[in-house]
Formats: sequence, structure tokens, C-alpha cells
Amino acid sequence: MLFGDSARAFGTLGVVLLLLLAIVPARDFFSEWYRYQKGYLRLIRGRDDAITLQRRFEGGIHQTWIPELGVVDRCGSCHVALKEASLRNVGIQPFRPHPPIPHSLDEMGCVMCHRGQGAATTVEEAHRSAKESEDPMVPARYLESSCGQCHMDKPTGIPRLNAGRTLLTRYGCVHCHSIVLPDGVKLAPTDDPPSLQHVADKTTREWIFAWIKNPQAYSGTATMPNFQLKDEDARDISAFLIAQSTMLASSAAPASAAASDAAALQAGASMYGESFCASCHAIQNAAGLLVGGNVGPELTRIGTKAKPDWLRAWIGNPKGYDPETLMPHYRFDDKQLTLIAGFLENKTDSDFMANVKLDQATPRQVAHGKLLVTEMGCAVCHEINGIHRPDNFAPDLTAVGSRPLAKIVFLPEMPRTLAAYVEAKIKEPRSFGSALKMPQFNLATGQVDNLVTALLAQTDRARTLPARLRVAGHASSNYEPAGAAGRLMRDLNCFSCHSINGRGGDMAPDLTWEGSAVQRDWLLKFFKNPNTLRPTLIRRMPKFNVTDQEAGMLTDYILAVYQTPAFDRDSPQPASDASQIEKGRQLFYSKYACQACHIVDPQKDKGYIGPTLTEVGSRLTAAWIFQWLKGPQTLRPGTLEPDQQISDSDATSLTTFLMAQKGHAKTQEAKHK
Amino acid sequence: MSDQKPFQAAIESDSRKAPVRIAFVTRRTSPQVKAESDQYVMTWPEGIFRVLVVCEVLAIILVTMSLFWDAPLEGLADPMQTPNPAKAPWYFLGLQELLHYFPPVVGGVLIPTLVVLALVIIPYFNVNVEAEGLWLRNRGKRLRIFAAVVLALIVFLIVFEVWAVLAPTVLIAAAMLFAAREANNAGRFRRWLILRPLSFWIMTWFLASASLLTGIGTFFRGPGWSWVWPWKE
Amino acid sequence: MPPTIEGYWNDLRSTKVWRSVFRSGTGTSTLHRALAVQQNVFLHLASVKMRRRSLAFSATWYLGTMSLATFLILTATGILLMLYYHPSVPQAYADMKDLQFVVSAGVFLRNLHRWSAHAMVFLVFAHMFKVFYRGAYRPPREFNWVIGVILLILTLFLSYTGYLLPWDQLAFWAITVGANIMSAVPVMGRKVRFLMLGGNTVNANALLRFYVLHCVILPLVAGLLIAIHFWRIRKDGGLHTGQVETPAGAPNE
Amino acid sequence: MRPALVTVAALALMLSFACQRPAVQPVAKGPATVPAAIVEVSGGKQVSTIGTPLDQPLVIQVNDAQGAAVAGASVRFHSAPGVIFQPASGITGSDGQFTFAVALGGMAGRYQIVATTTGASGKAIELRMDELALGFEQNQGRQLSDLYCTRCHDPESTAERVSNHDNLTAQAHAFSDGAFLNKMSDADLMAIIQHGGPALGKSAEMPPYGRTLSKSGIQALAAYIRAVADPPHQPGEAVYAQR
Amino acid sequence: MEQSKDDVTRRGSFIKIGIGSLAVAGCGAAVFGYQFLSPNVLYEPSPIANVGKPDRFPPDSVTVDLVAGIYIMHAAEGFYALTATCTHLGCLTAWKPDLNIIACPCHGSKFNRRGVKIDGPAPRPLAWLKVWVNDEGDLLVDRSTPVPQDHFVRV
Repeated sequence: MLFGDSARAFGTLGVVLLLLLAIVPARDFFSEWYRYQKGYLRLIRGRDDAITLQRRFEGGIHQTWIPELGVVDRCGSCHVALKEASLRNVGIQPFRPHPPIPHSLDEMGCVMCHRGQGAATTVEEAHRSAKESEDPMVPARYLESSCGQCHMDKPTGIPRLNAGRTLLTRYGCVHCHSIVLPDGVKLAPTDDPPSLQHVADKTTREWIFAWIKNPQAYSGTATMPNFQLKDEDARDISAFLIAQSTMLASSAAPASAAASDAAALQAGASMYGESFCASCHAIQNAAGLLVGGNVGPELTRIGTKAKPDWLRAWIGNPKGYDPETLMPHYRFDDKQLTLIAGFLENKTDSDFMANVKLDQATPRQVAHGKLLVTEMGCAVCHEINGIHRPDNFAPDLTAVGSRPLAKIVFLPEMPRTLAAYVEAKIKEPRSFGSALKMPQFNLATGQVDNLVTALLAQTDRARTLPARLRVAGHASSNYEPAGAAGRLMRDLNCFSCHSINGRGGDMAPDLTWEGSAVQRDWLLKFFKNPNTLRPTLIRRMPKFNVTDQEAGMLTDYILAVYQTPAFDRDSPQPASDASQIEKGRQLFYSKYACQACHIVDPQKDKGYIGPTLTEVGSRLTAAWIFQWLKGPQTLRPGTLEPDQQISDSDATSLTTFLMAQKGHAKTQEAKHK
Repeated sequence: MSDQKPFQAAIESDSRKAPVRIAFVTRRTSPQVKAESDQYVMTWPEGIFRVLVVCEVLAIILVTMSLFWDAPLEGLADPMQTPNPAKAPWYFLGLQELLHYFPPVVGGVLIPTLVVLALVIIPYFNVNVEAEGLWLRNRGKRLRIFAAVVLALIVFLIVFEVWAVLAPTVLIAAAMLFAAREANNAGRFRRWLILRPLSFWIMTWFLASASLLTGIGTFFRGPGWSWVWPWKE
Repeated sequence: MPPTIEGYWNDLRSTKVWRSVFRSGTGTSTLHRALAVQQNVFLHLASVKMRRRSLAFSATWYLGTMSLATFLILTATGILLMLYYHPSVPQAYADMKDLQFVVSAGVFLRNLHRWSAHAMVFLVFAHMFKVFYRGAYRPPREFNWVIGVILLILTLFLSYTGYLLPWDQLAFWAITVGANIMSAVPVMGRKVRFLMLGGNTVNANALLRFYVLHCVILPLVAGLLIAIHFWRIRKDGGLHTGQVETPAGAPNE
Repeated sequence: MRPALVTVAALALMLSFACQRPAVQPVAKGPATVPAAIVEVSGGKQVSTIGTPLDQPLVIQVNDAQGAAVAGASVRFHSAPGVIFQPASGITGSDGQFTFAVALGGMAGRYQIVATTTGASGKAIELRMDELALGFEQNQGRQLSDLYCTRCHDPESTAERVSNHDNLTAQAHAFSDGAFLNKMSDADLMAIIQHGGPALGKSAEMPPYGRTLSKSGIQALAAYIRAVADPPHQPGEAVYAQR
Repeated sequence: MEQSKDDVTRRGSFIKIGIGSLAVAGCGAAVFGYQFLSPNVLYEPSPIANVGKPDRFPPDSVTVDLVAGIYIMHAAEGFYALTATCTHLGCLTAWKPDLNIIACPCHGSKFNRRGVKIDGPAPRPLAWLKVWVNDEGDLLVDRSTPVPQDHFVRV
């Protein structure tokens, strides 16, 4: 009857159309952001500061537009209380104020850090975009990844990102994957996989077999990943590695038989201790805990791995085998060498290679091993004779944080997020297919999270940000000391622990201005017999057995070259009259309470955070002490001692007091005991 | 209408020539136009109201759709990333489906051009404007032509493996043969079919093929233009 | 008589101003009704009287009317949408998001435009088939049929050009596929594609060209042809009655 | 015929029940004894960062009224939205214990984790454990604290870090010492960090950090101290628990 | 006859209902058309301009910020900011250090450092804008908030 009575149809349909059209504005009225704003007004109604909050509240859609960052944020339409600090104890989103951060919300917007779709005004679209090409919000767990879009320095407050970036280089990820930071600096690996060109000098085929099958069985801290090799493949690879190895003349030093009696072992153990090998190397103690540093490899099973001749040659001169090694060249004499090598050779583990029985390698095995080594990319990390280092071996991860989900193959039952994918890929790479080359790394959950954080920072947006936002990382210095002293410093590998002019490790004090700080006699003596200055330190400077001539040369070089331009080390010492000393003592003990951290009188003082000051008067120059008291951080950035704003006169008195601490008698006594 | 009256105005159209209205007026009479008052209605309000009602119905349908069914919006266009399958708008999917069977020149150019040309010339193609049933005259001769054309077409379609068009072709051909049988004691439907002219058959074949191709392209084509069942996700 | 809404309404209609605008009077006589059509700029394309049969739903299914209605809806919604649209890359896509998220009733208008566009393509196709099966293309309406075919192609083109404007994946790849079909035309295909896209790939130029085509050129041409189409309906004898012109001797139901 | 059969069958059924009843032992459904309490074994009061898993898993034990462990008790966990449990429910082992990992939610603050089991007559027994999620600022304070403060303020020594706490004549308060530190105002707390102990009439063994740390660093330290206070510092911090 | 009359009135009322609802829909469309046409968000630069640390501006200096369209003055009494838009017809004025005036290039209006008109067709002095210092110690100017003259900000 549609057209039977067109008037009736016209009237009825007109009403229906009107009702339908009335729904259109209703949809706006019931929009999510409007509902949340009403909820906010309900929430603040009962509060004491309701009037203030209501006055500050503005209805409607709130937009932050930052054209130069490409940010359009409407998050504030629902998160209306981002700047209301007084609502800090409101545990309900979206009404929580933003916790304090070093950036202004108006200048950065929300999506720069939290990602997600800032332009959306619905919960679902803004937080978890349904479109595969659009960024969902980054989970709080990986939030620090956003900091890495601008920060190439390593500020405190983002430990996860900093640790993650360190892991990327330390675990050698960047050997295979190329990763360029947003500021254009390509990450370089900081691990140092050994060259395998002379591997047969060092170890046996059986050890290689057992090692590549499971490196962590040999050493729990080994960074080499597990390639999950089949027995035949490990057999062939070990055969090839032995076959390609060439012999180094230096490794074939004649060996006097290592003494293995108990007394010699005991002497070797104390040699190991005296040489402070534990500063860098760890050995499992009886309880199975690792004792020692993690700079060098773990030595618990070194006797199983290293051939005795090689071990002696290596300790005798590490650079003879590996010119790039961090290990210092101890000047051990033959007897010492025998003792310490004997001690290490005894560090064996019969279980490690118990089941390894390898027949003579056939040429076919060697050929197959070479094929495997080539295919698996061993030469990306290790130098191997006859195999070129492959370029572009694994996918470039420079923009992995912006990889569209459409380009990702997810495993079934896996959350369809980039973070989940990257995490799974790091945790169990082979779960994506046994034919994949990426090996299994030995990482703790926290480390995986850190790596994911560092990788998610590699976004497309990061590279398009204005350059003024970028905070560059510390450029690595390639400082090289010159001359004979320079050669000696390289031989002793001072830079493994000490940092000078921006180059070197952070295990020991920065020596950039050491020449201004110390007195000649003390330094000379210190080289001959390094004693530690800090009572609680585990890592200590080893005794390198340098000759008098070497020690003298090094001392002169340091005093001459490593001088701060800020003051003259030889500026006259303040008069050391007793009253000044007494005043200094008063200041030391009461006004500044230095004994909280330092020891001047070993009988009385107990503080052991800072160096012991019992003989500081014969160690440091007066000028250095004075300047140090005036501002420790200006002399050695990052040092723990707080700047106490000590006045000149107080500093003078304290300097006088400290310079009076010669401490000869006491140390002599201590030595006699 | 059947009883003869002395003055009868007749309107006829001679379709072979340009159609004109001719009033035959008998000698010594004047033309008398009989107003068919019951046949005509005033445009206002009868016609206009009907149009308004139709527009209201249409508006209601479209507004309802718009209220409860959002227009699609995918991610930002990315030339680096082709969705699989990349589909044209639905009304071109028949064409895209044809491209799956024929080389581009045939499927993308020849066939559409022919279709448009055919549509344009239909009214000028002065065959059978009276719309007489295809089989009412020269049945034997027409059957032979029909057999030749349909066979050629089927062979052509089989050679190109165009199963999607083959099916309606066979179906329509069968219907034509069904209509072509002797018209004794024909049922209502067949009597109706018998009266269909050639153009009806061609258009119906075109409509069926186009609908089927569009439907297949829209619903049954997945990644790599492979066949998928829409209900199997 | 107490003042009623109707009273005021009638008063209004008899004012000089009203009469100067709407020239026909208020009466319900045939004359008045005829004048209502004749003197209205929109309605005068129609004749004053129509055949009763042509008004029956079965005669036309009102497909032409509905096609026109969708065209008008599309024009209205399209003009409103243009106010929030920048034909540039990638701002066009951001504008879609704005329509969805911050413009009052923006998403409704976009939906209405989109669905009306699909509806128009469908209705125009259906209109064509209906006209064909009713035989309404036959002389003297053959030229109007040709215009109709051109309008069909224009409708397809309007819809196709509008498809690119959101600049999303759907749009981009649909247009890419469509443009590649076109480039298959021998000799001039590549040139046509080049001219249409303003380049070799679907990019900012293509977006701008499609925008101008979609918003200016094609609607103008379509509007002109629609006017001719309607005028010709009347000149060719009004709407087809829907009577099947059966040859003599055939059974007539 | 049929009624007879039914009677016989019914009789047989009754008989079988009657005979069986004394023989049936109470089937060990659920725990052998009834849970009366849940106690925490380990894992409470941990400090973590927002959204991250706690370092140590939480271990709880279900005990009966006599204090003996209840094996096979079903335990469920819940907390504020956003907290993820792995697993979220389970059955206690033979030692009555159950271990689960927790990742805290995305907002900084104290999270209350509730372990629930069902006691006698369906009564719910709950154990509430507090865990702390640090936000950016508090986390920064924690790092500064680890670097500058804990050597004196934390009485416990570790292998890497020997505590200096006992070497001081003044008593350094642990940062978790809420009983003492909560009484200090924010301004006092920041003043003592900035200007040293003497600023508030306390020992000079607390040196001034105003020139060593930035203002935001001192604020971060104060925020950290407030966050880890036990008992909790009242004004300010939100406690997330299930509503 | 009765029936037919009923019919007619019923018909009429349906038409009235129909026209009435279409009219209401039309009015509603106009209202929401207005809502549609008023943007809910604006892509306009924030009226608050951060001009940097106060020590950027030496004492007794006039600094032009062309991007923000303002002058930042550091006078003996403190800081103040003037809009750089001429009050005549909105041209951007220029600071002439040699003449110690602000001059409009379009129609020759001249102002002194305090924004007071010296010469020309400008109807009003240049507006003083709200200036304040935020927590980070940056100087901020709100271009949308005029303040009374001689409203100095000391840092």
C-alpha cells in the first residue's frame, strides 16, 4: 500500500525520517569523550577543591598541535586532569594527573612518548588502533623506548633503554644486524669475539665441539649464543675450524713442565690473587657462585679448554696471540708463569667433554663444515681463514620500532603487537621456524625486556624529528698517548680500566688530570707496588712487575702530560702551622664530618666510602686537595663526593690538615704486622 | 474498447521508420480527441507526492545505513605496501574478474568498449523494434544461427577458461531453446518467454554475466585473486 | 475564527511578498495545480498532467527518481565535506580522521556520502536495466537512452574519482588497479593514464586531479546532462507507461 | 508385570545404597583440611617499575586453623586492572604453597594484591600484599639513591656494596623508615638533601647535595623516599586495588 | 459522503504531519549544520609564545619576534611585550633603531617604544600583551591577552 495513499505514506515516513535524523546529534552527545568529561565533573564535585578544579576545567575536545613534531593529540579530551597535581591520589583513569617528567606536556604532546593514535577520540582507536599500519600505545613496560627517539646520551631515569642499548652491543646483536641510532651513529659491537685463525693453537677439536653445542655449559656467562646444532653439524664445523687454523710461532714457546703438586698449586693460587686476575676474570667457588669480574672470560674450566703451551704463551704475552686483547701484559718471569699457568691448567671439568668422541676428520666433513660456517655466518663475528666476512647478513633493524604489523608473520596464539613479536623473536628465535639462522641467546627476562625497549626506540618518527631535539651520545674518543710511554700504556692496557681524555674503561679512576693530583714519589712507588686506596673495593690495580725504568718513564709522562689547565700543581703549599692544622682537624671532624666517608686516623675513623686519607699528604698535591675541596665534580665529573661549598679559608685549613697526614710510620707498622 | 465507433483516432508507431503520430481522420469528419480523463492525473499533487514518498523511503534507508554502518577507512595510503588482494571499487570488480581470464587488452578494453558501444547503439539498431518474439518467425533459420553463435561463444569461453561467464551463457541458451519449442499448450511462463525478443535475451545474458562476475570478484576472491569462500575466515 | 497555525499559514501565503515569490495561488483547482507545476522552476520540466499508469510503482520502480535523489544528497553532503577536506598528501587522510573524531556529525555525513554514492551507482545500473526491459529506450526515446548511458559512465567516473579522496590504503590501491586497467588500452592507454594521474604513479598530483574532477568537472557535466535527460523525458512523450508494446496477434494479458 | 519390575529395581537400588553407605569413605574432594588463613611466604613489598614484572615471584601458603599447610586448596589472585598474574589462579602444592609471578600495572603507586581462597562454609579468606611500582621520577630518585645514598642509609651490606651505615655516629634512617620520614614535610626533606644535616640541626655527617644534584634530582629523590615509605606516606600516593 | 470528508481531513492531517516533520528536520539540520560548520579543534599556533630565557634580552633593548609577531622590550622597569600588528589596518610594523620608533610600512603610522602613537592614521596605541615567567625560567607572552599599559614584569 506504499502508493495507495501517498498522503498517509508521506506523513508517516516524514515522522520516521525525522526520528532517524534526530539520532545523528545524539551520537555526538553520547560520544566517549563527552561521557568521560561528565564523569570527571561528577568525580570532582564532592572534593574540597571542586570550585578551583571546575573553573580550570574546559569542556569540548582538547587538542595539542605541534606541527614540527607531527603531533596531533586529543588525549586531553578524556584525560582532562593531566595537569591537576592535586588529583594525584585519584587511582582512576582517565582522570589521573601526569606524573612529573622532565618535559612539558604542551611542548611534547602525549603520542611522542606513549605512541598510539593521538588524533582519535575513542578509547579503542586511540590506545589500540585496529589498523595494522598504525601505532598502538607502547606498553608501560617498554615506555622508555620512546625516550630513545631523542636521547642518544644515557641519562639517568631510563635504565632500561640504557641497559638495552648496551646489551645490543655487548651481546653482539650488531655484528649481524645493522642498527643506526636516530642521530645517524651506527652501533658498533663492544664484545670482542676471538679470531679463529689460530684456534688450533689454543684448544682442541673436542672442546670446540662441546663449546659450539652449548657455550653456556662451559661458562654460564658466555655471550656466544647457542646455535642448536646437530651433532653431525657440530662435528663438521669443529673439523673445519681445526683444519683452517694456521699455527702462530709465538704460541709454540717451549714449555717447562707445569708443576702440579699441591704446594705449586697453592703458590699459583696466591699468584692469581696477588695479580688481581679476579678484577676481570671470574672463577666458580665451592658453592658454585662466580667470584670475580666479567671483563674477561670465566676461568672455571680453562684447563679443559686451553692447551698448556698456548696458555703459557698467552699469559706471557697476550698481544702476541691477539693484538686487540684487553688483557694487560704482565711482566711475569718464567717461574711465576709456570706457577700461574699451572694453577689455571688445573681448573678442569672432566664432565664437560666426557661424551665427546670424535673420529679423525674426513675431507668431506671439513668441506661440509666450511659450508655450514659460511651459511651460518660464523665469520660475521669471528675471523676465519678462507671465509670473507659477509655483509648485510641479517635484516637491518634501524626502523624495527615502526615495522608495520602487516609485514610481520605472527605465531598462532601470539598477541598481535610489535612488542610481543620482538620479545618472542629474542627469546626463542627458532620458534618462528627451525630453518631460521638467528641463534638462541642466553638472556634473563629483564635483559630481554631491555633489548625490546632499545629496539622499539628505532622508529621512523625518530629520524624525522627536528635535529634540535636530539641529544647526542658521547662521542667515543680515539685518544692515543704518544711515544715510549704510550707504547708502554698500550702494552699494559691501561685503557682497559682507566679512562683518559674520554677513552677507556670505567673500572678505575679517570686519569685525565692525574698529573695535577699526585706526588711523584708516591706514583713511582705505586707502580712498583699498587696498593688500594679504598678499603671496600674488590677490584684492584694489579701488579704488573714493571721495571724501575718503566715506572719512572710512566710517572714522568703522567706528571708532565696529564695536567689540568685549571690550576698549577706546584702552587705554594699553605703554611702548615699547628693552629691551621688544628682548625682543619676541627673542620674535618665536626663542620664537614668527613670521617663519615674517609679514614684519617685508622684507630678512630671508620668511614670507608671515600679513599683512605691516612697518607694523603704524601700522595696528593696541596693544590689538588684545595681545588678538590672547592669542587670535586669540576676535577672529576661524576665523582660521588658532594660539593659542600667549602669557603676558601676552610679549604685552606682542611688542605693544611690533610697535607699533614703523611702516615709513613703507621703504614710501616701495618706492614710489619 | 472493442466496439467500433464512427470516429476513432488511432495512434500508431511505424517502427521501421522514424516514429510519428498519425491520426487517421475519415472523410467529411473532423478529428475528435476523446479526453482520457481517467488516464491522466495532475502532476501536482499526485505525482509530486509520490516522488516525495519515494525520496523519503530512500533517505530513510540511506540515513539508517549511515547511522549504524561506518564507511570503511583503512590505514594511510602506503605505496610500499600492497594489500592482498588489491581490489577496485565493487562496480569495477566484474571488470577486474574479467582481467583474471583475459589479457588486459581483451578484458580491460575490448569487452567494456563493446558493451558501451552496444548500449549506445541499441535504440538505433533498428532490428525488431516492435519487439516481436525471437522465435515467432523464421524459426528454423534463427535456430541455426543461434546454434552457431552459442557454440562459438561457448568454445571461446572454454578456450579462455572463463567458467564464470560460461555458466550464465549455458543457462540463457537453455532458456532460449526452452522458449523455442513449439508453442502448443505452453504454460504462462513459457508463453511469456516466447514473446521475448532477441535484445531481451542478449541483455539478460549480459546482466547475468556481469552480476555473476561482480559477485565473484567482490566476495569470492582472496589473496592473489585466488578463490576463497567468504564464510571461511 | 480563532487564529490557528493554518490561519497564520494562509495569511502568510496571501501576503504580497509570498505571492511575489511563489506565483501560483493557493487554490486546489486544476488550474492552480497546473500553475504550481508550470510556474515552478524545478517542476516545470514535468508536464502538468501525467499518465496514471506511469505513476504506478511497477512502471518505473521510481529508479530514475531515486537516482536523482541520491545525486542531490551527494551534492549536499559533498559540499559540506569539502569544507573539511584538503586535497593534499597526507593531510587528506588526517582530514578523514578529523571528520571521524572531532567534526560534529562528520562521520555521519561521510557515511551518508559514501553509501549514497554506492547506492547511486547501483540505482543507475538498475534504472538502465529497468528502462531496457520496459522497452523505454525505443524511438522516440533513443537519444535520451544515449544520454542515460553517458550518465551511467559519468556516475561510475564520479564514484571512482571520489574513491581516491580519503587517501587510505583502500583508495590508493583501488585507484592504482583501476588506472592500470585503463593503461591497457592500446596506443592511447598510457597517455590517458598519464593525463588522468598527472604522472606515472598515484601521488599528490593524482589526488588533486581526482579532486577537481570529482568536485567540479564531473558534477557540472552530470548536472547538465541530467537536465537534458529530464527535458527529453517530457519532449519524448512523458514517462513510458510501462505498457508492453506487444505486436498484433500475440497473447495479451 | 511392569509395576513388579519397577518395584524390584527400586528395591535393589535401595538395598545397594543401604549396603554401600557404611562402606563409603568421605571422598577427598579439595583439601584434606579446611583453609583458615593465607600467609605470605615471600615476595611482598617489592619495588619495581610501572608495567614490569616483579623480580621475585610471590609465594603464599594456605594454612588450616591449626597452622598446618593445606595442600590442594584453590587460590585466586586479583588486583587493580592492568596487573597481570602468571598464573592467576591455581591449587596449592603438597607444602600448601603456591608461587606466581606478577607484573604491575602501568601507573605509579602502591598495588594491593589479593590472594583469595575459600574456607569453611564457603567463606572467602584473603591475604593482601603490597607491591610498589615506581614512575619515572621515583625511578630516577631510586637510581640517585643507589648511587649516593644507600651506602649510608641502607644498613645491609651486599657483596658489591659494603654498607657504611654502622660507621656513622649519627643514625642514618633507611628510606623505607616511614615512621620517621613521613613526619618530615616535603620542604624539610628537600632542605636536608640540599643543605645537609646541619640545615635541620642534624649531624654534619649528612653532607649537602645542593651543588652536586640538580633540583629535579633532589625532587626525584624526595619522590622516591615518599614512594618507598613503610608505613606508606599518606597524602598523595594512590593505592591500586580491585574496586 | 461523510466517509469521503473524513478521508479528506485525514489526508490533510497526514500531509500536515509530513510537512511539519520535514520542516522540523530542516530546522534541526540547520542547527546541526551550524554545529558542523563550527570547528571543534583549531590548527592554529598557540597564542602563548615562548621567547626563551630573559637573559637573551639585554637591558634597554627592543627585540622583534617576527614569527610570533611581537616586540619584547626590556626596559628599566622590567619586561613588557607589544603586538607588532598595526592598529590601523593590520600591517606588520617594524622597529627602527636609529629613530627609536616603531613604524608601519603601509600607511606611515609611528609609535614609540611604549606603543603610544606618535603620528599617522592608527586609531589606537599598540596593545601591551601579558608576559610572565614559567617554572623553567622561560619568558612567555600571551598574544591573545592584552594588559593595561605600563604593566611591567620583573624577573
